[in-house]
Amino acid sequence: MSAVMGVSRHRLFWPVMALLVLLLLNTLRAPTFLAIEVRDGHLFGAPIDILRNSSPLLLVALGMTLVIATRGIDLSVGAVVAISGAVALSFIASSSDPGSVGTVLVAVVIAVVLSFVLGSWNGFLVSVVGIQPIIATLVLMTAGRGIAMLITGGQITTITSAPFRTLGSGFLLGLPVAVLIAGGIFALVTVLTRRTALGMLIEAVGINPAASRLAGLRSRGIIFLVYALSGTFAGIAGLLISSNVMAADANNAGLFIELDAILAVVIGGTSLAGGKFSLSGTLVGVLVITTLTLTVTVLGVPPSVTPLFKAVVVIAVCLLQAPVVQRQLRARRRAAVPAAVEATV
Amino acid sequence: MTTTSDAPLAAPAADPVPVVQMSGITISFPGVKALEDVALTLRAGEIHSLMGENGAGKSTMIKALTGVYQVDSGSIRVHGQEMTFKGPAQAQAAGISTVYQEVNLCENLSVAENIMLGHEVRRGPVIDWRATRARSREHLAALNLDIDPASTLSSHSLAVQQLVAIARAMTVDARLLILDEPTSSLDAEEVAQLFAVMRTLRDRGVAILFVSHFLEQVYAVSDRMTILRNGKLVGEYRTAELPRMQLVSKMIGTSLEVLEELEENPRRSAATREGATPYLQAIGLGRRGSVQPFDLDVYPGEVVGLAGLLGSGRTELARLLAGADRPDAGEVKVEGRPVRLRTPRTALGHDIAFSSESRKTEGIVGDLTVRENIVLAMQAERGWARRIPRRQADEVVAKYIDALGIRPPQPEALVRNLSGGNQQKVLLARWLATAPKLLILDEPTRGIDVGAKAEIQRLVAGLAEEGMSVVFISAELEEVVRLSHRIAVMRDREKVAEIDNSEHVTVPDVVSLIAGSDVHPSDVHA
Amino acid sequence: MLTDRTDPALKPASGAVVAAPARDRRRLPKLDQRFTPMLGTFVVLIAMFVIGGLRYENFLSGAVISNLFINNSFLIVIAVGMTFVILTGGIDLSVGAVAALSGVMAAALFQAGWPAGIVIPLSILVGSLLGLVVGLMIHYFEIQPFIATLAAMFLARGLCYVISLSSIPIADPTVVALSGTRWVFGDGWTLTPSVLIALAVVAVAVYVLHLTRFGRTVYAIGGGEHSAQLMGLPVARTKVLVYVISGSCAGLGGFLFSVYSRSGYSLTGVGMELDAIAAVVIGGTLLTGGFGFVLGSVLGVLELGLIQTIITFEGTLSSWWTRIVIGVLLLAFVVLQRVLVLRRR
Amino acid sequence: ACGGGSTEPAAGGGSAAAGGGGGDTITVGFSQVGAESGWRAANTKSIQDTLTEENGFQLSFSDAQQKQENQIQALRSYIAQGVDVIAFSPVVETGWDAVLEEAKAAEIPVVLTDRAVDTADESLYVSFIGSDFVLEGERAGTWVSETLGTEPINVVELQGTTGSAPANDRKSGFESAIADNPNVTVVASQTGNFTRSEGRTVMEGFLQSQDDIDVVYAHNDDMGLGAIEAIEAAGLVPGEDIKIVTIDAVKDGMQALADGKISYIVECNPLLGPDLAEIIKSVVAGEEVEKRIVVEDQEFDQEAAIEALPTREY
Ligand SMILES: Nc1ncnc2c1ncn2[C@@H]1O[C@H](COP(=O)(O)OP(=O)(O)OP(=O)(O)O)[C@@H](O)[C@H]1O
Ligand SMILES: Nc1ncnc2c1ncn2[C@@H]1O[C@H](COP(=O)(O)OP(=O)(O)OP(=O)(O)O)[C@@H](O)[C@H]1O
Ligand SMILES: [Mg+2]
Ligand SMILES: [Mg+2]
Repeated sequence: MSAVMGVSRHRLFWPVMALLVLLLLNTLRAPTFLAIEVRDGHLFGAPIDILRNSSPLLLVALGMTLVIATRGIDLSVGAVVAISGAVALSFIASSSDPGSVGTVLVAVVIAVVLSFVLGSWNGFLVSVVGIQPIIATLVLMTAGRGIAMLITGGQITTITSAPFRTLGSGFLLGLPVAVLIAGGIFALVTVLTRRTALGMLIEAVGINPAASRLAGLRSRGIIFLVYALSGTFAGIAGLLISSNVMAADANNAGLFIELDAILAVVIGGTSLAGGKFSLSGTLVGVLVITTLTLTVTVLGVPPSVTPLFKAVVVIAVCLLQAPVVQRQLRARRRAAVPAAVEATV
Repeated sequence: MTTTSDAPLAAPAADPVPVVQMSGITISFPGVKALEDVALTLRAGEIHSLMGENGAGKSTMIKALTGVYQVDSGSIRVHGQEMTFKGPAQAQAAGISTVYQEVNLCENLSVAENIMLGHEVRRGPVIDWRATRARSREHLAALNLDIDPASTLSSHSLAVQQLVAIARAMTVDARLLILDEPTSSLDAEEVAQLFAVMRTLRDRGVAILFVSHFLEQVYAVSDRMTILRNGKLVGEYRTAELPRMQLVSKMIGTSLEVLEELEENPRRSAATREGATPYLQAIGLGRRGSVQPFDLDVYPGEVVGLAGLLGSGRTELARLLAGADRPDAGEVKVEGRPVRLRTPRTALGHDIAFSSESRKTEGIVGDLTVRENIVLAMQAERGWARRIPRRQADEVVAKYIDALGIRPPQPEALVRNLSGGNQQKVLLARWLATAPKLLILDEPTRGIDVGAKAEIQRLVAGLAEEGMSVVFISAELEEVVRLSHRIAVMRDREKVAEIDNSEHVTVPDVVSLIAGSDVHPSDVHA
Repeated sequence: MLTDRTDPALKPASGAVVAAPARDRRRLPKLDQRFTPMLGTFVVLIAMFVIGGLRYENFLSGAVISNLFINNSFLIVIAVGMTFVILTGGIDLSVGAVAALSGVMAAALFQAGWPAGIVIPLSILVGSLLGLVVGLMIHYFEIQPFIATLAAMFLARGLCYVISLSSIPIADPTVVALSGTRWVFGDGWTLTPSVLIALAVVAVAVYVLHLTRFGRTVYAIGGGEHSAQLMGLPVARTKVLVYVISGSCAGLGGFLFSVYSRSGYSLTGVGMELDAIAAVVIGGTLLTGGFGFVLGSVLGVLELGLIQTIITFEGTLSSWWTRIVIGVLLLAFVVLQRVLVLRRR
Repeated sequence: ACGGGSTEPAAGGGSAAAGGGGGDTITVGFSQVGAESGWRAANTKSIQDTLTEENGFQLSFSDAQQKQENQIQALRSYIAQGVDVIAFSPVVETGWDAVLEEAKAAEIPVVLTDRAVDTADESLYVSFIGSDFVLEGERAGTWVSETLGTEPINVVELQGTTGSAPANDRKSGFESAIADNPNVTVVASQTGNFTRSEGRTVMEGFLQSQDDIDVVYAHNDDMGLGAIEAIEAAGLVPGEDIKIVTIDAVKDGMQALADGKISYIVECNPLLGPDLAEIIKSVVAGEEVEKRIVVEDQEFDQEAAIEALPTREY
């Protein structure tokens, strides 16, 4: 009993519940929804789809979590996604041997380095020039898609390159490569922030910048770093997204991904006011959002009410997490427990 | 020592209906029972002190009364009527005006607005700014404060902000005025002014609840006191009938050692400096609009006190030494080598630690735990990549929680939830943990109870003995004189004198220097 | 110059008690500091006019300046509401969708033959109502503004789709009159009812923010919600009202837009929230709350409009260069403003 | 005033020449919707490449970034600049009367491209060149109904951006074409926002929730291409297990059609430049022009695609 109550008090209880409810809804509609089968040595099924589709969003949301923890926000991730895909695919398309591993590797490196540079640019504007994050990243958000279009000439660049396809659609050890990449980076960031002191320093800067400065933190460096990381992760996400469809769409790749990422971060319990952050929370938030997207299709929600449906789910998850509601629920449970005990006697 | 003074008072003789009567108050926070069955009675025309160590529950009691916290059980009667306030606004409407412990004003607004917010003079629905400002000026004048009401609050030092908060509390025609540590950063003159105002109000029939860790002040101003210990009620006493020693023993709950220590604390005399290189040497260091260029040497093992009036520039001087502000003139030498202290980080790199006077805005990182707050500066020095191993951190944290008596002694508690005094101790621990060679302490004893204050003073003395240099700022001149080897006197943002401390130097000497009259020329290097 | 009279910090208080000379020396730059960001915006705006005037023919004309107001009247109204929200440290992402909802609803009701006397108030009220819901969610359920308003954005957009998927023309005589009326003063200087309404809203906002207790409470909350609460200010009511104001402004803005375009369409105002936020922030308001002025936001809107005008006058930019140039101009504006602010400090 | 070359040597071209005008060149102001898709980019390119100075045009181009207010502002600016002809692709169908009246008052003829405007007064524009979205949907529907609808089939629909004119029209056109064939049922319909990645995600959802899908009808090639990825990932063969019908006929789509992955494409031709140039010339010459010019849209099956592919421009 107390174990159950302990679980229900956990920070992530309600987001996880939301995820389970969505999965349940899907299973009710399509009974084989949760089934995972092995086809040609790969795992296959809706849960795998969810994981694979979550990968790019997870990457973007990871960077966003760190940025938000420092009280910032990064609106430019969508543009970076577009640029990264555009650069990689243009490079591969123009190379003499699009199918070779070497070409793809070079393209990936170029794209990731460029994304790092773009992230650093944001970091520079925020930490050195001192522009408010929302405006600083708005600059790249606006200009970025233009740059991506400039690279692709406004067209959708399409390629056929088996190694590149592997990134988004390939399998390794039965699991999608994209999931392995995102999972690996997730683990890396977790280690980076929790096994070193970086996490704590980021939180300190986010909670009280003035105190952190006096405590000797190099807050500029830290802020710079989180934006650089955010850009880099967005770039990798861009590679996954473009590999997914084997095309670089400068206009639509990663469109509104910043909103989804922020939403995921917040559903995961990280406050937009900065400070304490939770990477596992972000992971759950991302899964909720991807599952929600799939649910809309599976349930056959008409497009015209899709936004309404999303709004209702988001509001429900947030309301359940609200402190007021939590207190109420707890009080009710407390009242209910003695009664239950009496009944068993 | 008579038995009557020791025993709680019998039923109050005077006013049959107290202004406020709280009884059976219990409040718990997750993990802490902050108050347990506490009673408090406040009568019209009386100044009542609420006494207790850091974390005893004084501020919580006040917040329970004003509706910031909801009580778990207990009753609050205002003028005999049972009341539950849902928030400070309701308490204010019922005639209870409060100055909370941490200055809770809006730094972005002007002084006048901070005083008058919610009570602005209006003509119809429109605020009459001229009248509002005039009114605020009156309230400031009552406290002898002549600052421009139109200036932004953040441009004033903490002490001024505290006075502004008090002025705000006076705008309401209150029947009960609550002052939670209003004097912690005021100097003697301001305190006297405040007490005069308090007495006037008392004579007008206002009930006043006063919290302070300065025993002199409590004895000087209050008629009655209620003592709390560990969230429990010890008793209510008439001030005149309770000797200090007993008060302290009731607050602490054990022997009187601490207070004795406080009294016998050794008088510092000038250390031998011949041939030694100063650890830190400031030459013509200054910053336009903030501090006039000054020279200052701090030798190893020396405590240098900074004395001066409110706003005389002590904080600004300290900030220049700590790299918190950038000087625009002069140079700094550390161990004889010229250095540039561009940021607190570089200062820390030269083993210079600085504890700021504003613990809320520049000190604690509220949402981090006690452990994290203590190791923060240490960690900053090591860089992010090399995390302090858990075991080492635990050791350091345990050591300082123990040494400074941080309560609750839980490393995982959020600093935000600690009482004010305990937050200050956490900050001290943070700096001590970096093992600095020069420790700059700006009002380190602000809001700290007698026991802990003695503890900190002893600590500072001990550290100096071990060879650490200390720059010590305090609004309490006694403390400065007692602890320092040398005292630098500030006036109008300028270092005006420097005295070698000795048996002959007294507080009045320093005061006269601050005031600008002359003293024994032999002790002064102006 | 309403503020001149109303803001205490603006005038060197003549009757003030004499302060120490040392303090006086510091106070002068201090006083300006709150206005420097806004002044910065203003200076940059003027500079752009001058440069534009030198570069393009007919740029410095009454027509261009009038059009700047006419084309942006709805955005001015929305930015005013946004300013209230941001001053308290919040944010409102729903304004674009609410504006669309207001417009679509108005168009649908006009189509159904309802009279203007009912439709116009209704279209504003629908915004107020959504704002109220958002405000309650934020204050009583402690949901972060970003998320609450994001949910409201989905909700409003969803309602738009439910009302109509395609755009609805408005033939109501009142609206036609409103959109057709133009008062021309000599050389191209033009005024429209929408501009008048927008300016009236600005005037009312300045009045409310600087001359009423409610307005000062808004600033106090931005300075520190907790402090404001302890000071006994009506924080709850003010916070909720601020979102009601923003919602109402979005409603009115949406109606003005439907007047401007004589139609209602569910896809209007996508991204308008970002424009509004950008305008407010460019106008010198801090996203953390407590600092800023409505007039700054108006300047911010004009600045964004001016960027668009310059792009149009340039006339040779391809689609992607348009975006890049907008980004670069935005950057130039904010960096220049930042430099001006730093300089004055 | 125009500062001339002294201040901005690089910028001398555009506006100065526009102002100087005269002669044989026709000044045209063109306001594009935005750059939201590859189709749009091809459309823009076609117009910019046709209305060149060699061909006797002076083009002033602006991108409204899908905002009606930007577009209205651009049109006003063209009116102020006194161009010879205004052309634009309206972001929305409604709300143009006021600005078009201004153009009419200034005696500047207006040509619409790609999308129509909804107005009571048809004299506000001289001509509308563009495809008929409803017709495109109908043609796709007719093909499905006639070729595949001989036995009961389940169709899933990938819609364009909710609320956009092409999405609305292509949906209704398709529906009306299959209305009398009881064999054809649309079992699921969801928006893929005209993009490949959303097309893929939505198709994945369809594959999970629908047991038996025979045909995918996508409102554009990109969503169809995304669906192909999803179908292949599910271990099915596009074109055989599931047939795909799309609209647009961009190069990538044609390639997929040639490869047999897509079964049928209805063209929506973005190359409006030449037609537009012709119309403008006639208008300026004072000739009578047709009010509605429907662009020649073709339909492609695999053979036609293989044939057309080598010469495909976009
Ligand atoms: N919001 C809170 N959450 C958890 N614990 C709290 C909270 N507020 C206060 N406490 C705890 O309640 C106890 C009483 O604190 P309180 O602030 O009343 O002490 P105090 O007597 O005012 O001390 P000081 O003299 O240091 O100001 C402390 O142990 C403190 O940590
Ligand atoms: N940024 C500023 N602008 C204008 N005046 C300021 C500013 N900062 C401080 N002051 C004023 O300068 C004076 C000196 O402040 P400082 O904090 O150095 O004094 P102090 O000697 O440390 O006194 P205390 O800390 O006891 O108030 C104060 O009166 C304060 O009001
Ligand atoms: Mg306290
Ligand atoms: Mg000080």
